[in-house]
Amino acid sequence: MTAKTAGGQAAAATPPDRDAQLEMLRAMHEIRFFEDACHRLFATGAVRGTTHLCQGQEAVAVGACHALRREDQMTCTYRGHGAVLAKGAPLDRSFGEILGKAPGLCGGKGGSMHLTDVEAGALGSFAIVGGHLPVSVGVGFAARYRGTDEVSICFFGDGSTNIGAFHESLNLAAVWRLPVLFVIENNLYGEYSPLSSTTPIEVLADRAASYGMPGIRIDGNDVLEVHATISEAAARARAGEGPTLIEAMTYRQKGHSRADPAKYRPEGELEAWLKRDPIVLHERALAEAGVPQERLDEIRAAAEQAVEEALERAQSWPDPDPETRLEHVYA
Amino acid sequence: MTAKTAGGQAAAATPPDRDAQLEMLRAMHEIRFFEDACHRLFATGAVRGTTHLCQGQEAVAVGACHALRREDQMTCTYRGHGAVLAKGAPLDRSFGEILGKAPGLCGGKGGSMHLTDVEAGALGSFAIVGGHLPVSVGVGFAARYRGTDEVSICFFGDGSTNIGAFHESLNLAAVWRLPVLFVIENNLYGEYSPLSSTTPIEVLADRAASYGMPGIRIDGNDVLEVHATISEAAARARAGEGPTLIEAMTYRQKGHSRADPAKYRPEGELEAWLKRDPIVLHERALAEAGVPQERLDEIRAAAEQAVEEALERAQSWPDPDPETRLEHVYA
Amino acid sequence: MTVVTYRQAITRGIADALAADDDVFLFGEDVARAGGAFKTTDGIWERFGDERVLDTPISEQAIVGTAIGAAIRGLRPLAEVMFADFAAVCFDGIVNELAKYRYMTGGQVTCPVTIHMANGAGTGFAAQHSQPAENWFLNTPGLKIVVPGTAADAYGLMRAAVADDDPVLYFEHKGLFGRREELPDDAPIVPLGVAETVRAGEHCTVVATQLMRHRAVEAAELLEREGISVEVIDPRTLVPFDHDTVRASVERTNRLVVAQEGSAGGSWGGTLITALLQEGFELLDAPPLLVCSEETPVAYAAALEAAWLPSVERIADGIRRTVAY
Amino acid sequence: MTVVTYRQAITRGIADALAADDDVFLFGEDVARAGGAFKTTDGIWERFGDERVLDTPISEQAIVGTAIGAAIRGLRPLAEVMFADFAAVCFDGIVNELAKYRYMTGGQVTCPVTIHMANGAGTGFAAQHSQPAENWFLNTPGLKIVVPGTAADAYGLMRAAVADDDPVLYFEHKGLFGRREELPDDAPIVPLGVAETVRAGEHCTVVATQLMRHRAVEAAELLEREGISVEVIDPRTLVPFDHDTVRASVERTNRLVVAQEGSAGGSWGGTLITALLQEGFELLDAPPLLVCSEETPVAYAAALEAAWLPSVERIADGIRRTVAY
Ligand SMILES: Cc1ncc(C[n+]2csc(CCOP(=O)(O)OP(=O)(O)O)c2C)c(N)n1
Ligand SMILES: Cc1ncc(C[n+]2csc(CCOP(=O)(O)OP(=O)(O)O)c2C)c(N)n1
Ligand SMILES: [Mg+2]
Ligand SMILES: [Mg+2]
Repeated sequence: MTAKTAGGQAAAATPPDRDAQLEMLRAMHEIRFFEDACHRLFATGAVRGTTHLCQGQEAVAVGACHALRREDQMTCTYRGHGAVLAKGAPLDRSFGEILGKAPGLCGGKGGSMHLTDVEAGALGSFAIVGGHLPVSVGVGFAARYRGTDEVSICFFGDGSTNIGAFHESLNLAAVWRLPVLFVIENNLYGEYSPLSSTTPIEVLADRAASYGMPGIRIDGNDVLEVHATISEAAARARAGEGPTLIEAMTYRQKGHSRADPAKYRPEGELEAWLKRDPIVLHERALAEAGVPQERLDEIRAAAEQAVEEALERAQSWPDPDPETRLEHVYA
Repeated sequence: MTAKTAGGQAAAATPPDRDAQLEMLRAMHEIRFFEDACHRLFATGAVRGTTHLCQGQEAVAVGACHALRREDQMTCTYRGHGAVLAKGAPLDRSFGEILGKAPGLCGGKGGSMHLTDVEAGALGSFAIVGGHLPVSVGVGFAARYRGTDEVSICFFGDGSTNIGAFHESLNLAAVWRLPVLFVIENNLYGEYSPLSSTTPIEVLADRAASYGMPGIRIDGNDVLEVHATISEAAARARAGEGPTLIEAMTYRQKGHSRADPAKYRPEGELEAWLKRDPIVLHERALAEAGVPQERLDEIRAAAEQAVEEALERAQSWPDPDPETRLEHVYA
Repeated sequence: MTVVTYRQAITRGIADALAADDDVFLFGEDVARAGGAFKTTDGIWERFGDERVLDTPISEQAIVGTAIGAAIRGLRPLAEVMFADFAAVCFDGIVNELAKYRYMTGGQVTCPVTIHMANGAGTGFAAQHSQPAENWFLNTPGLKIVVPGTAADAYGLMRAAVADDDPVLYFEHKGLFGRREELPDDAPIVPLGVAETVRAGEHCTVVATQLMRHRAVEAAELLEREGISVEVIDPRTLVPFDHDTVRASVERTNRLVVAQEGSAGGSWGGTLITALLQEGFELLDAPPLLVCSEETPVAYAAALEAAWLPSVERIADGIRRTVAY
Repeated sequence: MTVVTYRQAITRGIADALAADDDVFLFGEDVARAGGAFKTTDGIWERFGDERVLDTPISEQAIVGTAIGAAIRGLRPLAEVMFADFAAVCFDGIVNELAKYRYMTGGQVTCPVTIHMANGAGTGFAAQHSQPAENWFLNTPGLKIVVPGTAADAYGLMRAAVADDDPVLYFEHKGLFGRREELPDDAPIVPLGVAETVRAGEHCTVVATQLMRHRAVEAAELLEREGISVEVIDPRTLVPFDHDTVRASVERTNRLVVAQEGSAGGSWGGTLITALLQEGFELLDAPPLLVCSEETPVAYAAALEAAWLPSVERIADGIRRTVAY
């Protein structure tokens, strides 16, 4: 399904070894269990506000973040639990934030839409569509200015490619040849609207041509393909060859947000994509490559347990002291 | 110099007859004399604020507006004197507005950057880069909603193609297949910056591909080429085939605004473009087609006189009554 | 007379506005097929069809600009900007184009645009989805601003907004969507710029909108038991503002408290207090009090967010202090 | 001690900020090779080079976002947004991202971003290039706002802004660019949040910024001849606001006039008056007066624009009435 629409001819990266592949499986499982737990928390009203889950899209965040280094920097959207976890945020403090607990990643100030773990290079989850794209440009700029070879990666949705900030960000990153990877998680919908109703073209990676940057559409449910693509693009970025636009085709298996039953889906669409579930695909590939089923089951079970324990821990934590509401407005 | 980068294959329009071609010459002369007069007014400090002149770009506004009907609707920028006049605004009331006079087009409230003559279909000149592009989409929407076959045309500069509103406007016009003509007056600079320093691609018309609409680059100093291109695009728009992006290559012969001596120009650039002055080119073409020189001179002299008389008239007009400042905030 | 939610009153207002005038059309992100992110446009598309009810891309700048362009060509656009916070993304279109277009052209155009958007805190949406965004627009002459607090006002002000020849920003409060109220079948249009005296009283005038209006009433009821009689006024429209009603009330009570969601800086509460003082200084027997949010963004965690919103108790306390002054 | 223009003081502030800290970089539209649309960055690029002084495309959203991203990664971005009116185009970046980023993340990041922009009316630039845009930002906690009115403040506040760890919006007034003033070679940094008492007086406190500061001083001189002694205070910083200095002054004069460019709604003048009243009601022997612009956009024609800006005479008249009260 790889279709390189421009550029993208850097040297092939070395594929991840067996252990790294298993590690990616574990990471995807953790995200899946994490999101399933969030779904329960919100569906039962245990948590207020809203949440946007990413079941079905795990391979994008995991393939990408595992192709990068810890010191690379990532920004993402309200649908960012997966990306933040893949970048290395701890499960318990992530739950803690969503539960609005004092030891939550942001001390309870951010919530589900703003998970941030600067230590892990998860610089922020943004709730305004397009809001973080220019931020990711600045992150790339700082890397170059300071002479590091850090890469800035930025995840956003298909629908977000229609907002002005998308255009300005890609243009500026391209003029300045900054080390930024723009990753579209094309899950076919922006909220309840199918892409075709809001966008006059089909291949969003083609928009890269407006900025003279490589644009690549890939299978976002194939974690190894994501890994390979990001590795290549990151190598180009580190080499000073500028940004890349990557369109990862994927599917969100739940509704847009807590309240959405996703009735707008054409019949059979969900079922077809469930067959291409990224975890299922990766497990199958690993099994075919000779990993015994028990090992796979172990990984799954360990992930499930880790998530459960993290949730329990987070639930036991205290609420923030109301006085903390006055902190962190200014430095 | 015509390079159609996508689509743009509608039937050739009938070219304007001799009289229409002479009329375009007259119109270009009027704009040139008008702008020269503005230059004097501002350079000598007779008028405050600022002004942005379009000497050298007349063929774009004239070729385009003369290819359209009076009931077609136009929006433009602070560099819009030419477009507003080409659409049919009276010389004297246009001067009057720039001079801040009561009978000025906007009663003195708008000034040089906001010339507007709704009666002539000159819907407004906007001073925020990109601000009018979405407005032109709404104008196109209204035409279709009301079942007229009016076309909405929108002039803007090369530098403006980097702002978010450009992206959103072209995208929406394309999704809704609205009758909007987006005309880039590519005069090689945004303020003092050459395009190459702000834009990672060379052919701006290529950006049309992001919206699945035709993108055409033309010689914007050839009034007949502009006329033909706009005629075609307008026919497509009226037929319900949607918007077009037209990049007209041209050159501003003066500085960006009143204060700019344009020192950033590479040596010889201005001179080369002066040889391709749109009025000179059109006069030559008409002479070659057999129009006697005296006829051409007559047209020029008449235009000059009309402009001078208009300016004198406008200068004799009264300033607005200060009380009018409180009018027109609300309907 | 039927019982409806605030949300349903909005929907009815939109439907009746579309039915009343063919030049009205509704558009925005997911307003058509999905019936709106807050379900305020539920059933509208089914009734009025593709031509008059349109989904857009995620492009707020294009939405506002399209509204302006359509308006100056004779239509009455009703645009939805989902969360009022997103007005920041199209702020230029609203303050620089929409608000000034008529003025800059010396009256050549009118801009009968209505933009409705969901406002306010209290629902756990955190800092970027909870702002009382009406305050961003107070220093921009040319806009009208309405802030309905009841189903009747939600309906009546929607009708007035769409029928008005000027740009109107219509803020609906997320915390009120589920509130139930009786609404007559022939509910009236509520004219812009006319306050409602929600509750008569003698000792103090309290001015409040939306969520705070209801808390002010609760505070008033609480204080009644303490022998303090509170008049509650809901201005309903911030621009134009019904100064006469507030002034007439303060003439009797000689005390003014504004209960406001949102911090003090650049707010409508401060604007009101300043305006009242220009002519009515002598009316006041106590300092005019602004009960408002602290100068912080809105936090997510329930306890933090709750502390940001003036509570019934804080409002009551402000009134007590003002009356005791 | 040399005589410089307000414009040159800005330039010097920028140059010294770049010289003082390698983490500072300057960027914006035409700030590098062209030296800025207002020539406030003249010579900076020549001195500091391509890496630290960068021209951008016409993309204000990208400019603000880039500043944020660079700031959280340890740099001190100094961005230019040419006319303050264009802040509308990147309003989301400023109020939803920049202002709230630190708060939303529970203090994980700091945003030492300075955005400098040219503000204000009086120069014939018409409605979309003349606004006192500082008022758009008052209801957004998390931002600091400075409004220098003299060369010394232009210099000193620029230095303080860039050195500050929070986002600072720095508004320079277009009408003051040409003003000449002495500036010591080692001009001091002016701390944020400290007002200047420009002129001591006994009968009335006048608070004013930028263009109005100078008009207030003229009005005070005029009134001196009438025996009215006026104290003029320039807050210099709107957020944080030096309430102590104003309050201490009003404690002596018992009268307050705010002279403000821009209309009343949602303005800093109204915010100040409201704040003062919360604790200082008894200090006032006359109603606090807001002398400000009418509720219209800025018109182009000289006479119309002049009428919009409070004149020396209007300010003097306001003071007279306040003192005579
Ligand atoms: C500026 C802005 N407009 C609208 C929204 C409301 N909104 C939240 S998510 C969303 C859909 C985004 O779609 P897409 O970019 O495809 O991301 P996905 O949710 O599918 O991951 C919308 C419209 C918003 N948050 N910000
Ligand atoms: C949003 C915004 N940013 C910046 C400016 C300042 N500005 C005025 S004209 C201009 C250059 C525009 O270049 P281009 O689009 O090529 O048009 P031209 O002036 O060449 O006709 C700029 C940056 C503005 N008016 N609006
Ligand atoms: Mg999507
Ligand atoms: Mg140009």
